[in-house]
Amino acid sequence: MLPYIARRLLATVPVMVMVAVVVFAILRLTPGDPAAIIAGDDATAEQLDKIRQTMGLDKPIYLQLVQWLARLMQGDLGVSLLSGTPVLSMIGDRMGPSLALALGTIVVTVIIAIPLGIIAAWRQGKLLDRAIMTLSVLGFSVPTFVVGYLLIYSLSIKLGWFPVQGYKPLSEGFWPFAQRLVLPVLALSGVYVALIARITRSSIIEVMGEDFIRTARSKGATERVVLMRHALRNAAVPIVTIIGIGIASLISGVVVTESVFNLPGLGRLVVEAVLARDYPVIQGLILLFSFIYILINLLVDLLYPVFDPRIRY
Amino acid sequence: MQAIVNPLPGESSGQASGELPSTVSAPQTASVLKQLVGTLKSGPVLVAFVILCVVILAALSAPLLGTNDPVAIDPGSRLRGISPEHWLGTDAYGRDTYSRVVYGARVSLIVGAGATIMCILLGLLIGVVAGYFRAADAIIMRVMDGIMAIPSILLAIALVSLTGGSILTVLVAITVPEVPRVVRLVRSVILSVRSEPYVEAAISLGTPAPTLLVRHMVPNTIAPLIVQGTYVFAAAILIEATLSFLGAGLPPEIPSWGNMMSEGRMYFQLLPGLILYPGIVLAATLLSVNVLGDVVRDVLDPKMAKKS
Amino acid sequence: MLSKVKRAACYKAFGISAAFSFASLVTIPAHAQTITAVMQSGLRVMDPVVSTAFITRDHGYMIYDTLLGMNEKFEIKPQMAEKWEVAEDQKTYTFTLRDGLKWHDGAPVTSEDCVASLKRWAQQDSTGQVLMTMVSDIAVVDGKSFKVVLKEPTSLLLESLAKLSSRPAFMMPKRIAETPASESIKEFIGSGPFKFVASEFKPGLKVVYDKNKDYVPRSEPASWTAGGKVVNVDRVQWAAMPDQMTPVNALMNGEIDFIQQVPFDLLPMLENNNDVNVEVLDKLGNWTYYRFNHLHPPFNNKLLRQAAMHAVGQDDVLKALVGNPKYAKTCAAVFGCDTPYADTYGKDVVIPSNIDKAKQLLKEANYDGTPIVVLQPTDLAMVAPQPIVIASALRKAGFKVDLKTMDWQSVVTQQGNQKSPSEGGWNIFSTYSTLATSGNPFGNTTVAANGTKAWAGWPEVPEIEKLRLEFARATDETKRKEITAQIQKLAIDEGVVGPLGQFSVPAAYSKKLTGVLASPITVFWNIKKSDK
Amino acid sequence: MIGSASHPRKPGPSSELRAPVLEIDNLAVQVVGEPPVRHILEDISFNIRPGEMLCVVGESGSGKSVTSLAVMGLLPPGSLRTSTGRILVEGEDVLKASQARLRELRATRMAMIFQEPMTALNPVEKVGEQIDEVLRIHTKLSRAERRAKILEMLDAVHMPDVERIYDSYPHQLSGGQRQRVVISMALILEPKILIADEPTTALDVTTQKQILALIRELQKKHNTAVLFITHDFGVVAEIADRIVVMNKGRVVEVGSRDDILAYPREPYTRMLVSSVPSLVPKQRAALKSDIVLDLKELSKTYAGRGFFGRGRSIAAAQGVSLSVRKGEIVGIVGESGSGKSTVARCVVRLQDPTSGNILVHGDDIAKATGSQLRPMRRRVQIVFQDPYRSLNPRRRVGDSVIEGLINFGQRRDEALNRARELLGLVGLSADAMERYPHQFSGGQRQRICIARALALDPDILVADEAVSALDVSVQAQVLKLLDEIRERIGIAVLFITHDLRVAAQICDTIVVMQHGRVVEAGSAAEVLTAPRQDYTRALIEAAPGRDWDFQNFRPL
Repeated sequence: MLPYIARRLLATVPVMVMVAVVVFAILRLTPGDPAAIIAGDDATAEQLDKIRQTMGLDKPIYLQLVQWLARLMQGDLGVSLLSGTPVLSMIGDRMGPSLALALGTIVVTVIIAIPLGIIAAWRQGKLLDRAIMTLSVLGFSVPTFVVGYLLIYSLSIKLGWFPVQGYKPLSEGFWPFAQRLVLPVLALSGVYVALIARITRSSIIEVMGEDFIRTARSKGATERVVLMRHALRNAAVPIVTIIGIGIASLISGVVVTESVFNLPGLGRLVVEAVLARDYPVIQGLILLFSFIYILINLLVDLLYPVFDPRIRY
Repeated sequence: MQAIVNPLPGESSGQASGELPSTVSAPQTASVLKQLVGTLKSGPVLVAFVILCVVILAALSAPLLGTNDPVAIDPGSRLRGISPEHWLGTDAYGRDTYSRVVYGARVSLIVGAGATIMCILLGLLIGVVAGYFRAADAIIMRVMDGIMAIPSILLAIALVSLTGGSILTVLVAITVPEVPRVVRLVRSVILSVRSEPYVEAAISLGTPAPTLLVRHMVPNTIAPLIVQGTYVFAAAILIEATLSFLGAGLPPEIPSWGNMMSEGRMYFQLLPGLILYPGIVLAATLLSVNVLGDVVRDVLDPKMAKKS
Repeated sequence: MLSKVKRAACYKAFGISAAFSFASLVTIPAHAQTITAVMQSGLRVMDPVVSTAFITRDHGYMIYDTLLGMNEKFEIKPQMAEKWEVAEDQKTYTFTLRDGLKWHDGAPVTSEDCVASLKRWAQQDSTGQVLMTMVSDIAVVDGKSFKVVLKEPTSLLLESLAKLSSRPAFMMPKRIAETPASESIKEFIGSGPFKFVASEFKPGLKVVYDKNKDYVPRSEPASWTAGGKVVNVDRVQWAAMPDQMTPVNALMNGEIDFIQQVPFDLLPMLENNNDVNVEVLDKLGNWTYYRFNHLHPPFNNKLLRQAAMHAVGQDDVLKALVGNPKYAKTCAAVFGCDTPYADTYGKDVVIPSNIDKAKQLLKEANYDGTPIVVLQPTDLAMVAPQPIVIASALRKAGFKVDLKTMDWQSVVTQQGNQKSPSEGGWNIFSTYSTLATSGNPFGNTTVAANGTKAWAGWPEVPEIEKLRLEFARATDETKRKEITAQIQKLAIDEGVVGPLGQFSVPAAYSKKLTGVLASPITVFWNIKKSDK
Repeated sequence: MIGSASHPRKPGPSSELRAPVLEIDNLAVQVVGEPPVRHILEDISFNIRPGEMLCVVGESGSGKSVTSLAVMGLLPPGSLRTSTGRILVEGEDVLKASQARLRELRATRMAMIFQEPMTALNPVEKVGEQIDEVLRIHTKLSRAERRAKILEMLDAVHMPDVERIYDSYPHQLSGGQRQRVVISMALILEPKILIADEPTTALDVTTQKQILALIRELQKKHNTAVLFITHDFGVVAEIADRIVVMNKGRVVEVGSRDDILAYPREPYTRMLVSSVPSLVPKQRAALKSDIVLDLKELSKTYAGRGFFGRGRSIAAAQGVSLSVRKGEIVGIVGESGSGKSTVARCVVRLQDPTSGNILVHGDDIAKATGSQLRPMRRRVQIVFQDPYRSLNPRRRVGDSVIEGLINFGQRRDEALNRARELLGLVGLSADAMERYPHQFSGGQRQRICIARALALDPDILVADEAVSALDVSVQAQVLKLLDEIRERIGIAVLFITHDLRVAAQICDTIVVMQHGRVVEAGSAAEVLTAPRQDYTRALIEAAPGRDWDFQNFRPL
C-alpha cells in the first residue's frame, strides 16, 4: 500500500511539471501585458517598458521559466505582479471558501443523489424512475448561474432565509458560516446530483443483473435488502469514480458559483488572475489544481479497496 | 436463418451457455434501424424525437420563420415585453428575442454537435492509439491527465484572448478538456476488445494493425461513444453558457442560447423572459437528446439492454 | 483580541477547520461603525503613481492627502498646504504646510517628503511631465515649506497639484517616494483621513480602512477634494463583487451599505426600494468615445474617419449603454459638457446617425472594402455595448466590420499594438473616461496628437500639439477657452477622437448613511451611519 | 467413486412410496411481450420425491434452467412469465403464492445452487456473512448461534479451517470452495428441495468429483430431493436416480437412470446418449511423418509489476517440449491453470514466449517480430473455444473467411472462390458467405472458424478448447470434421482440451500438463489406459460416467 502511494505520488511529478510548463507557455503566448494592466489604460510605451523591466518580464521566456522553476524548488511561488502579495498567502486566504463550497457540495450531492439513484433503479421503468431521471436531466440543462439567481431570488430576497452573498469563516461561528454556504452549495450541487443520480441508477441496474443478486433472491431476501446490501455496495466503485471525476471538475462550477454568491475563493482568484495576466498567481493556482486533481484521483483509487476487497495495492 | 442450408441435423441456433433466451443478437445495421424506429412507439421517445426535429428544422429554416435579423440592434426599443412586432420581446440592444432564440438554435446546435464530433473524433484517434500501442499508452495517458488537471475555464479564457471570441475558439475550449474522458473510454473499449477471440483470430491471420483497428476494434466503440456523445453535447451547450457568463464565450452579437441566458441574467428580475425563453428551449433540447441517446444506447449495447 | 487568538488556536486543533480559518477576519467590536462599500472593481495595484486605474486613485484619496484640492466650483483650494505665496515675477511659488500633519506611522509630514513625492509623481504623470519642462527647481525652504521655481509663468502648477484625476499628486513619506517611479511602492503610508489596514488586505477582494484618529481636518466644509475631510465612522471596508447582480441584491438585503456604480439596467430594482437612496454623486460624469487607428488603412484616410463619425449616432450608443435618459445626454464636446471648456462644434457630425452622409463620404473616399477591426471587450459592462453599436452603424453605412471580442485586459493590451489590423492590430476601439480626468487638454489624453508618441490611435495633428502647449502657458481663462475651442474643432474635423456621449453612473446607498458627498471622486469622509 | 454408480440401480422403494415434494404439472412459460405468444416451456410435467436425485438433461435451449427458475419464482419479471400449469411444493402452488410467501419458501423449502460459484457469490461480502444472511432472514437465532451453525455447516461441506473461511471473501477461495459455500448457503436450513443448476460445469474434473460426492452425501443425510440440471451425461450416469430429458422447451422422455441410458425410447434421447464420446481411445498406428511443430523448452513467465524492482512473477509454462508430426493430432490436457492455453497462445504468437524455441518446419518463430513474424503467421492458425466471440459480428462470413488470404495479397475473387471451397469442406453451403455470424448456430460458427483457419493452408492448426462450448451432439460432428480434415489435407493439429473423452476420441498423442509443466506424454492409448503418473490417473478417475459405455447403451 505505502509503496503504491509512493509510486503514484512519484508518477505525478512529470505530470505536474508538464502542466506547469504548458501553462507557462500558454500564458506567455496569450496576448495581454501585466504592465499595461498595472499602469492603467493611458500609460505610454516607455512607462510600460520600465515596468516590464522592473518585473523581469522583458527576459526571454525560457529564462523566466527556469527562474520560476528554480524558485519553485525552494517552495517559493513568487509574488503577485499586481499587488506584490506572496502567491502562497493569496492561495491560503482563498482556500477556505472554496474548500467549504467543494466539501459542502460533495456531501449534499451524495446525500441527495445516491438515494435518488437507488429509488430510480428500484422503480426502473416506472413513473417514479422516469420522474427522477427527467429531473436529473433538467438539473443538467440549467446553467449554474441561473440556478443561483433563482435560489437568491426565492430564498433570500423573497423569503429572507439566507444572505444573498458573502462568506464567513468557520471561526466566526458555525451558523454564520453555514448560512452563507447553503445557497451556493445548492446551486452547485444541481449538476452533480443529476450526474451522480444517473450513474448510481445505471450502476445498480447493471449489478442487479448479476448472478449473486439471483442468489440473494433465492435466499429469500427482500428487494430492499437486495438493493441496499448487495447491489449498492457492488455499484460503489463506478459511483465513487464518478464522484471523483466530479470533484476534479468542480473547479469550473466553483468559479461561477463564487461569482454569483461573492465567495472569496480560489475559483474567482483564478479568473481574476487570468484576466489580469498575473502570471505567478495563475501558475501557482494551476500547480495547486493539478496537484489536487492528482490527489483526488489517488484518493479515489485508494478508496476502491474499501468497497471492493478484490482490489488491492 | 430459415434460408440457411443446415447440412447437419441436431444443430440449432441456441445459445452457447445459459439458457435464458436473449432478445438481443449481434447488432446489425438494418435491425438496429428497425429497432430504433420501433422505440418511437413509446410516448416519451416520440416526444423527444419530435422536439429535436422541430429544433433542428427551426435552426435550418430560421429565416423563414417570421424572424428579423437576429443581430440587428435597435436601442430605441430595448427591453420590451411581448408585442406583435416582437413575439418574445426584445433584449438590452433592442434585438428581437424570438429571432435570437430561433437563430440561437443554429449556433447552440453547432456548438453542441461540433464539440461532440470533435471530441469523439479526437478521442477516438488518441484513444485507439493509446489502447492499441502499449508503448504510447503511458505517455498519452499522462498527457491526458495533465489536460484534465488544467481547469477548462483557464483554457477558454486563454484561447479567447489569444484568438478572439469565435465559434471555433469556443469549440476548441470546450473540446480540449472533454477529450481525455473520451480517450479513456475508447482506450478501455479497445483494451477489452483486444482479447476478443475474433480480434486474436485476425491477428493470427496476419491482419495489419490499421485494418485490425478499423475493421475489428473501432466499431465496438460506437455504442459507448453515442452515450458519451449525448453528455458532451449537453455539457458543450452548458459550458458555452458558462463561458459567456465569464465573458470568455461567443461574441455577444452571435445569438446562442447560452449567450442569451448569460446576457439576460441582469434582467432576471425585471424581464425574466430573456433567460426563460432560451432556457426552456435549451432544457427541452437537452432532455430530448438525452432520451434519444439512451434509446440508441439501449438498442446498440446489448449488455445494457439485457439488463433493463 | 485575546479571545480571538484563543479561538484561532482552538480551530487549529481541528484539521479542516484550520483551513477555513485561513480567511478569518479580524472581528471588529460590534458597536464599531463600519461602512461596507462595493466598488466598481477590486483593488490590486496600490501605487497611485504607477497606475491610473480609478480604483487605485480612489484608494489614494482614502489614505493619502494632496497639497491642494479642488471644490465643486473648480476652484483650487489649499488642502495639506496652509497657504502658498507667489513671487512678483509669477515664477516662484512657496508652499507652506499646515500644522498637525502626520504620517500614519506617527512621523510628522515635512517639506522634504513633499518634494520627493512631487518629483516621483511628475516623472510619471502626463501633466506633470509637461509641467516639469517649465520647472527649473523644486527645493526645500525649511521643515514646513518648499518652493517651486518656474522657467515661465504658468497656471499649470497649481492646476496639476490640485488635479482630481488621475494621477492626483499624492504626498508620501520621503523614503517611500524615493522608490523609482516605474516600480510599485511596497509600503502604504499616507497622511490621509483613513489608514490602510494591511493585515486585512485581500487583493482584488477586500480593502479595509480604519479612521485615522490623528488626522486634523481643515475647518472649511468639505467640497470635492477640498475642505475638511471629517471621518465619522470607525472603518470603511471596500469589497469587489464579480457579478453585478450580487451587490444590488446585497444592498436590498441590507448586507452592504454602498454601491459605487449601479448598473443602469438594475436601477429599477433599487429605485423602488424604500431603504435605499439612488443618487448620482459624480455630477461631472463620464464621457465615452472611440478611437480610430490613424496609422493604417482605411482610417488613415480623413474622409473615412468622417464617414464613420457621421454614421455612428450617440443616441443609439447611449440607449444601449445607459438606457434611462435620466443618466445620459448627447454631447459633442471633447472636454465634456458642463465643464469650463465645453463646446458644441461638430454636434451635427457626431450626435446624429447620418447614414446617407456616411455612404456619400464612403463613395468619395473610394472605400475598398478593407474590413474594419473593432475591438470588443465582453467582460466589462461599461465598455461592452459601444463597439456593438458602432459596428452596427458602420455596417449600415457600407463598411465591412470584423468585431473582435476579447476580455477587457486584452483590449487594453491590444490598444498599444501599432501593427496593421491584418497583423493583429485594430482599427477602432472604444472606452470611457471620467470628466474629472478629461476636462482639459492635459488630463484628456485623447486629444494628444503627436503621432506614434500619442495615446493609442496615434493621430498626428501638429496644430493641436501647438495649441496644447499654448494652453499650458496661457493663464487667462478666456484665452484658454479660445484654445480649447480650436482644439475641439480640430479634434472633430481630423477625427482625433469620436465622442459618443456623456453619462453619469448613479451610486446607491442605504438610508442608514447620511452626509454622502457628491463628488467626482467617491469619498467616504463626512458620511455618518445610523445604527438602525 | 461416487455412490453406487458403477452398478445399475433401481430407485429405492422408500422414495417410490412417499408423496412427491415437488410436482410440476403442465407448466408453460412464455415470453412477456406482444403477441404472437412465444413459449419457452410448454407442457412440462414431472415430480420429485424426497431423497430422490432427478437429473434434468438437455442441450442448450432445452429450457432446463428456465424450469428451475420457475420453481424458485425467480423468472426475470420483465421478460418471462408462467402462463399455465402448477408447481406444487409440498402441495402448495408456488405460482399462486405471494411474493412474501415465496421469499419465505426460498431457502427453507426450496434452495438453489448455481453454475458459476464465482458470480453467484457477492464479491464484496465475506462468505460467512453471506451464509449468515439466510439465517437472519429466516430464523430468530442470536448472532453467536448463527455463527456456530454456519461454522458447523462449513464443516459439513468439508471445508478446512472454517473460521478463516468464514471471514474470507469469495475471490480468496478456490472454485470448489466457493461452490461449497454456495451449497452451505442452500442447505443450511435443510430445505426439502435442492435445485442444482449445472453446479459442476465450471469446475475442474477432480473438483467436480468432490462436489458431486458432497451433494450426494448431504442429500442422503437430510433426505433432500435434488433437481439436478446438467448437460453432461457423464454426470448423469454417476448420480441420477431418475432422468428427465428435455429439448426445445418440452419434456422428451422421463425415466429411471437405466431406462434412459440403456433403453432410450425416443430417437432424440438415443442420439444424445450415443453422442457422448468414449473414454476408450481409438487404436491408431504411430506416425512416422515429418515433424511440423517442435517446441523446445518453451517457457512463459508473467512478470508481476513491482516497485523498486521487487516483483512477483508467475510461470504459466515451464520448459514445455513437444512435437507434432504432419497429420498428427496432439492433445494437451490438463485442468484450469495447467498452462495448456498459454502454450497454445505462444505457438500462434498471440503471446511472446519468455524462452525456448518454437520450430515450425525447423524455423524458429519464438523470437520473430513485426515483419519477420507476419509471413510466419500463415503457417500456424488457431480455432478458439467460444464460437460466439470468434467471428466479428459486424462482418459477413465470407469476408471473415477471406481476410487472411487478402492480407497475404490474394485477389478478392480468387479468395472468394477459395472461401466457397473451404465452406464446402467444413460442410456449409456457399450462400453462407453473404450472411452474418449471428444467423448461424454455435456448431456452424465453429465450422466457419475452421474454414477461416484453413484458408491460409497452415502447417499447424491449434484448436484451443475448440469443442468445449458445444453441445455433445454438435461436438461429435465437429470432432468428426476435424478428423476428416486431418485425413484429407494431412494438417498437424495441436488440440487443447480439458475433456479426456474428447481427447480420447481425436488425439494420436496426449500431453498431460499440470502447473505449467508437462507431467506425462505418450500415445493416447498409453496415457489413457496405462497412465504412469498419479496425476494422470487421478484425472482419468475423476472423469464422470467412465463406467458407462454410452455408444453401446450399456455399463462397461
